[in-house]
Amino acid sequence: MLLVTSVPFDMIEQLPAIQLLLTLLAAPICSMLRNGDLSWRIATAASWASAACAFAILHQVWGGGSISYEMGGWPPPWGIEVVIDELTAIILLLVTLFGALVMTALRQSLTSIMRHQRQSLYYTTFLLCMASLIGITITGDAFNVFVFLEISSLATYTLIARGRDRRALTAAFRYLIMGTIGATFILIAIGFMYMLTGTLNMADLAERLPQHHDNKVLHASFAFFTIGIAIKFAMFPMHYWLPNAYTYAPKATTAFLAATATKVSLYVMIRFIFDVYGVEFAFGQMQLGTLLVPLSIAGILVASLTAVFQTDAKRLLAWSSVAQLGYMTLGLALLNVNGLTAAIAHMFNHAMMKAGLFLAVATMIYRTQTSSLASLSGIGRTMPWTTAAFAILGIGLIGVPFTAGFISKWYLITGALDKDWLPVAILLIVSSLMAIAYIGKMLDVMYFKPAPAEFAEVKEGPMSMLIPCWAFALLTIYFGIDTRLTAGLAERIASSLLGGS
Amino acid sequence: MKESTTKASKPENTWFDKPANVKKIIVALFIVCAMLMAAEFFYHKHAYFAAEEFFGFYALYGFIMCVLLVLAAKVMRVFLMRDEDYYD
Amino acid sequence: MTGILLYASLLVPITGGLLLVAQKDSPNTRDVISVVTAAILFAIVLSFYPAVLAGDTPSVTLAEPIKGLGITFTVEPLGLLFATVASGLWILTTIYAVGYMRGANEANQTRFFLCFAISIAAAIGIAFAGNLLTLFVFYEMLTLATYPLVTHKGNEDARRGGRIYLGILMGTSIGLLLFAVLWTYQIAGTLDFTAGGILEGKASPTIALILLTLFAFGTGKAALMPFHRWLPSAMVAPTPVSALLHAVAVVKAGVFTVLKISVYIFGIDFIAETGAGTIILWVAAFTLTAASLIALTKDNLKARLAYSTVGQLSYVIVGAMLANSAAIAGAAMQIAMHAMGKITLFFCAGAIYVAAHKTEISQLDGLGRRMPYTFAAFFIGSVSIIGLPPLGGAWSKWFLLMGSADAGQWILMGLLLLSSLLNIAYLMPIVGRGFFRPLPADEAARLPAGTIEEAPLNCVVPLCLTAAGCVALFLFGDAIYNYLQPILSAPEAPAADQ
Amino acid sequence: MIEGLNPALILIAGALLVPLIPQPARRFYVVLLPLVSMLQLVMHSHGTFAQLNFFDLPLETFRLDGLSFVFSLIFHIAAVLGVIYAIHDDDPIHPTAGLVYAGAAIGAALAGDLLTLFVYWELTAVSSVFLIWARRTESAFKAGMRYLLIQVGSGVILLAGLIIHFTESGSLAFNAMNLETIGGKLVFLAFGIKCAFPFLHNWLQDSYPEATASGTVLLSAFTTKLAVYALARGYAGTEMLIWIGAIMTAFPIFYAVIENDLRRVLAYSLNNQLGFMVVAVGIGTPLALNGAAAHAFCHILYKALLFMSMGAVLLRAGTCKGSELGGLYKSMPFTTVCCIIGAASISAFPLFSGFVSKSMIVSAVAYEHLTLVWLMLIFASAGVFHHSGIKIPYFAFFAHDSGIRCEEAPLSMRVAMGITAALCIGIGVFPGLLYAILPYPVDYVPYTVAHVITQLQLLMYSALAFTVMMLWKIYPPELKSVNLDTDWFYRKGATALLLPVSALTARSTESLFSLLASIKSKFLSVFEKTVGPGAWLSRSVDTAGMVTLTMGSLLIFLLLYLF
Repeated sequence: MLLVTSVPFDMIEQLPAIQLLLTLLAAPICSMLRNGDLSWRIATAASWASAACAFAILHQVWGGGSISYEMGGWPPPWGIEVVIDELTAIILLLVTLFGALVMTALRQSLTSIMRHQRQSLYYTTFLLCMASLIGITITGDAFNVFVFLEISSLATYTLIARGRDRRALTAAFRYLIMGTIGATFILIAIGFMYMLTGTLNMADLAERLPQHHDNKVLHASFAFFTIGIAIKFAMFPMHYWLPNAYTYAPKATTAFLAATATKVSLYVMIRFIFDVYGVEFAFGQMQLGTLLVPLSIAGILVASLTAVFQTDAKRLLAWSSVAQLGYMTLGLALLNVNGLTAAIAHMFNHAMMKAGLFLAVATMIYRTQTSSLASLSGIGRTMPWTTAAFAILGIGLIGVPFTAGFISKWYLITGALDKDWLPVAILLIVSSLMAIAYIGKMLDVMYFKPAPAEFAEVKEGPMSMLIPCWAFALLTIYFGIDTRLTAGLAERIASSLLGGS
Repeated sequence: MKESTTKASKPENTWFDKPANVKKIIVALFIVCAMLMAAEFFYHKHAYFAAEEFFGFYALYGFIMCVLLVLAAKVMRVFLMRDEDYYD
Repeated sequence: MTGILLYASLLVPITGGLLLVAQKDSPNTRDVISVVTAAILFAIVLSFYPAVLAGDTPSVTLAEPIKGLGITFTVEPLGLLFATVASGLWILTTIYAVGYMRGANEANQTRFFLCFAISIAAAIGIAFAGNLLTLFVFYEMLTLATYPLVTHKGNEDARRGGRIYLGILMGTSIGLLLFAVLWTYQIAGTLDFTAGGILEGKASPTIALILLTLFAFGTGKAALMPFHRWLPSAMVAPTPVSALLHAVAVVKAGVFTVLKISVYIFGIDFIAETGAGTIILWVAAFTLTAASLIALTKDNLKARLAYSTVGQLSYVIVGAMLANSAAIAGAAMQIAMHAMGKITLFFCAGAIYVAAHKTEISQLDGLGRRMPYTFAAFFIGSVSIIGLPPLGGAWSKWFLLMGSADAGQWILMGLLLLSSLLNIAYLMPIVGRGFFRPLPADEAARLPAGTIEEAPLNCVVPLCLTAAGCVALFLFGDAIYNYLQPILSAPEAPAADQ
Repeated sequence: MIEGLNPALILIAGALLVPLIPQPARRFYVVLLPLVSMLQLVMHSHGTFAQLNFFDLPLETFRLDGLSFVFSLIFHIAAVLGVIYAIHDDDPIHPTAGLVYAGAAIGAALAGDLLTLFVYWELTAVSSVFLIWARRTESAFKAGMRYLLIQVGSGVILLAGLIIHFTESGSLAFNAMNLETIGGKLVFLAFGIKCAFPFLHNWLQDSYPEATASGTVLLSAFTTKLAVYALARGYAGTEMLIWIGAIMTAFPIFYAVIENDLRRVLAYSLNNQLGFMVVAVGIGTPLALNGAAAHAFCHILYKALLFMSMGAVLLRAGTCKGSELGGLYKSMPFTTVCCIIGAASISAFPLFSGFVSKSMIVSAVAYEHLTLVWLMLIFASAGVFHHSGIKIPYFAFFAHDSGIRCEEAPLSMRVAMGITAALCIGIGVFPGLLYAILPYPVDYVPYTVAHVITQLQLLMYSALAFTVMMLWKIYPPELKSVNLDTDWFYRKGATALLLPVSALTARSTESLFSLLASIKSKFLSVFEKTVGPGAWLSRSVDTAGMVTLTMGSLLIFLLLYLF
């Protein structure tokens, strides 16, 4: 975090805004350029710059500090407040860093399917999506959350619809409908709260809501919010949009979506539950846990099992995402330090691993033009580096030690044991075995099945894609060993979230 | 088997091959036995068991027990004898 | 200094592995690097002895991925013993493997030696693990690093073997071992290997029984029935792999894990008081009998040796579960003794394959006179495995019997003795056939009587050395016993270790 | 002479070098080696040496006293004779295995503690099996396996016994033990197996005749006599031994009469001779123990001589079956003479070695007034003459001429037989030489008029019985056959049990594994129906469906929260 030391102090406070503006401004520039290559350069530079900002922010808030900044200088509750604490910082890092990595790989991936002009538009949408995700993360205003959520959703529909497969359109349409319903529910929830308190600032809401805890309107608001956000992060059984959307989204886009969109939605959920509704209300009065735990476990088991039977690489990984989101919500519902640590750390770790996996698959598809498992047979011999990266990431997803996945799983099971939920711990172990099954199935195909004749001569993926893939893979190992940034930070966040309630 | 092993084409006539000589040996054995029985009169037995004092005990015991031994063994053959390749 | 050496013990094999990949185009340089790396590692491991003999336990922490739980390396007597066995035999195996791989014209030799090096690093990591988490981490690493070795041939057989291998080892370790580790952590609040254990007073006898059962089954590498099937399946690997990994590093890592958990997590006294080992004790007793019986039915030499290994591993488990000082001494010794004996047998099996292309026992008639050194070594290794003096294997059996007598386990004692006889029944015919049956007519016609046709020297010399090692282990049995004293007497004087 | 150096170690270490030494040097080396170690033994002072502290256990690896001296001396003599006998054979397996075997037996005899005893005990088993396998026939191979299993079985029982003995008594010293404890009983059983107690005896008759010509000579010397030594050391005066011994003397001779393989006949008579020693050990008086030691000493020599002569027959005539032999005195006169000397010795003719030792035992029994035992021993004495003294030489060398014409035994064999025969006669004529080295002071006079006459009466009248029965054709003819004995139980019974059991174990673990696999695939097929591609849980849901699902969820939540 050398960068920060050379930046004047007052600039640090501006960093969140700078970050948001960087991406927001780069977007229209890209759209005007109409030159795919140049747009890519700008978009990549912007995303890396905002990743750098995220690092700087994280450094600033490291150890419990927080940044509060009023947009346009108006103090809350009237102005729009930007609030950055450790949780925000790590989500920001997640969005921008993994976004930037995917962006880096994107050019090669797109040139094969789009003309230049289209490409610049694509980068624009991508940047917009990223910007809105940043916005959701940093804002301290409930309504802004909705606004950015909508922007991000719209951008996402567009990204998905770009897929070459005609089914991409249907997938995008379904996502659009579901996303809209979700957003509407959230809007309704926020509206109810505004009705009760007359404020949209989250800090103020937190202050005023406790007096309305017995108010049915607040209860209804909570119900709408829960369902709305559950759709957004594809909680079982509201997950049906996700497999298709991820499967048909073009190329590396899936990597970005899988890494960021659902995680940010989950972040919103955590924010609202802990900082707006309050833990006491959500879990005590509203019994959120009794709904969340069974649904999470069902999601984990059903989705993992489903993944085992998939015959398409992307669809398999998509189902695995549904299961992995179950881990996060389960961790959340455990409502103890270890569980919450697991949830937060796994948001980061899973984003990293799943982005890497989708990227590796995208690299394979770049060469083979298909994502069906059968056509990836024997690719371990023709594309050894890509497959090796895929293998490392896959092993991470299983939760083998020395990988990031192990760390989050460790905390999650410890959390379950802390609660004396032995059966839950056992089910988590069982689901790990399922993860072995579906990852093992893919590796088995890639390494041991003979390559189909038409792909026998496939070349190794391009460097521009390979390097990000390996970056994800190496990060997976790094965060399996040095966990100060993930589990360490997450544990502090968890304690403060729980301690604050 | 060893190359040096051969079958004799005709029996050689050595001393033992003559039945008369064999008879001589048998007769000699009878004589020795008779003399040993006679010896019973000429020495003092330091007996530890009552049976020992019986006249010609060792000789008779040896003879009878050997006959019984062989007879018993013949009976055992009925029950115990098997073909040479029984265990193969 | 010891800290640096501890890291070095892990890094040396990996660095060596990477160096040899860089040298993949000149096989001679590559193979020299392999041998030199092995020798350096062995020297490093030996350098820990002065400190450990002085009662010291040097320790370093690499990282702390989970709060309060580091990737920690600690050198203690038991681990050092295992590390010595693994690294020492690695030198011989490397020399042997060079001869074997070239003799058998195996493909992908560079990948082979790389994975080999990583496996050894993992085994050293297991040996020096300072807590259960570290141990688990390297345990999994060992599974993964050896998988490419098992599937080395790349054919359908190798794939099937590999699938069973990975399926059982990963399945048990994640399904049972990890769970037991987490549960232990939850109960004890720590996972450090501590003299006298960490569970005493914290776990009820029932929970201790369940936990220890989970641990033992979870350690699939210990090959307790019914999780033994990976071991025969892994025999599709080239013989040096079977020799080092499936006679020494991998399987010993498994039983070593169980032993270490018994001694340092449960504590010998705690197991003895609570009877936590009861279930596993009888599972192990069953395994060692049944495996010997199955070995009798196998005509494939490596398959028979694999089942023999399954049985012999259970001796260690039996020792760990009996949990008295004689039994623990026996278990620890069995790790070394069986390693030396079994690696000899596998070396011989490989030498037979390289020199005569024979894999089935029924084809070995008369081969002993053509390969006298190999078969003599096989004889010595067999006698050691059976547990007869004057070879090392006798001492481990001696202490295990002492241990079962101390525990009043008469039936177990009977089973151990019966197993020795079964070992004779499946091992000695191989020697007998080799030396004393006539060569098949066509072979006899091909070569004049008295011709010696051994495998290359790289193969024959290591197997003679390990056979000599079996004898040496008999003579130095006392030294090993004295060396093990600290762990055996630790429970009586736990204060000394605080 | 090096003080404290165990001659067994010289022998074992030296033996391992044998295969490395080229011929003809090897011929001299193998004879010299046991002579050197014998010199070490004879020159060494008595006492306990080479004490070790192994595993915190005090071990006495080298204890030389009266009892162990006699046994280790005769083991050395047997080793020298055994290797001389086999010099004509270039196969290094004989001298190597044979000398290791001899060394192990000597080491065991010199062991002062049970652990050392166990170590050498097992070594005798492992080394001696090669002497059987060296025959290189299918049946020798199998017999060797059986032999090894039983010998090691004795070893592991010894191991169990000594461990239990140790836990019971805290001591490993190999001194007098008793049958009161489990440990003591197990050790006794272990000794009993090697000593071929009744019903535990059949390994002997099973394996010795399968060994090579030279192998059997060595085998006959060590294992069983080591067991006698061990019994004399540990269980002298145990009454049970008297009865065990008495039965041992009597019942093998019935088998010997109807056995066809002459080396097996000798094995039965070996069993019978052991019985005398066991009886003596059971009596346990100094005279009896002297008798046991002396008889072991003589027995090793004459039994070796008999096996040597039969080995020569086997080598030259290619068979040892009574039904195929006869008239060999014409081809092998020297061997015939030696065989007769051996036969006379085993039958205890006056002036032959057996007489001076066996009469000690019989006298010891007489002094204790054990009538029944005495009668059995007398019977056995007559019986042994009957089958070893008469049957062996008669059927091999005389009887009906089989027509086999072969060479006389090779020079090495003749030399060995000659020396052994000379020793048999020498001891018979000068018993004082033997009596001088016995463990206890001897004031026994074998050559009294009564002894000589009664013994001659016994022998001559049993010869008479033989002659009469031959003349009357009552004597059972030599038939190509085997006779059932206790080996049936492990040759038929155990095989019938072990093979199916191991096959069953293999099959059942295999089917357990495939059961698991089939359960797995059952589960998979169930899951495939629920979550497999296109199944109801995993198929793509259309927009309407998704919306319905969402609305449903919302409704449930609202209902839950609002009411």
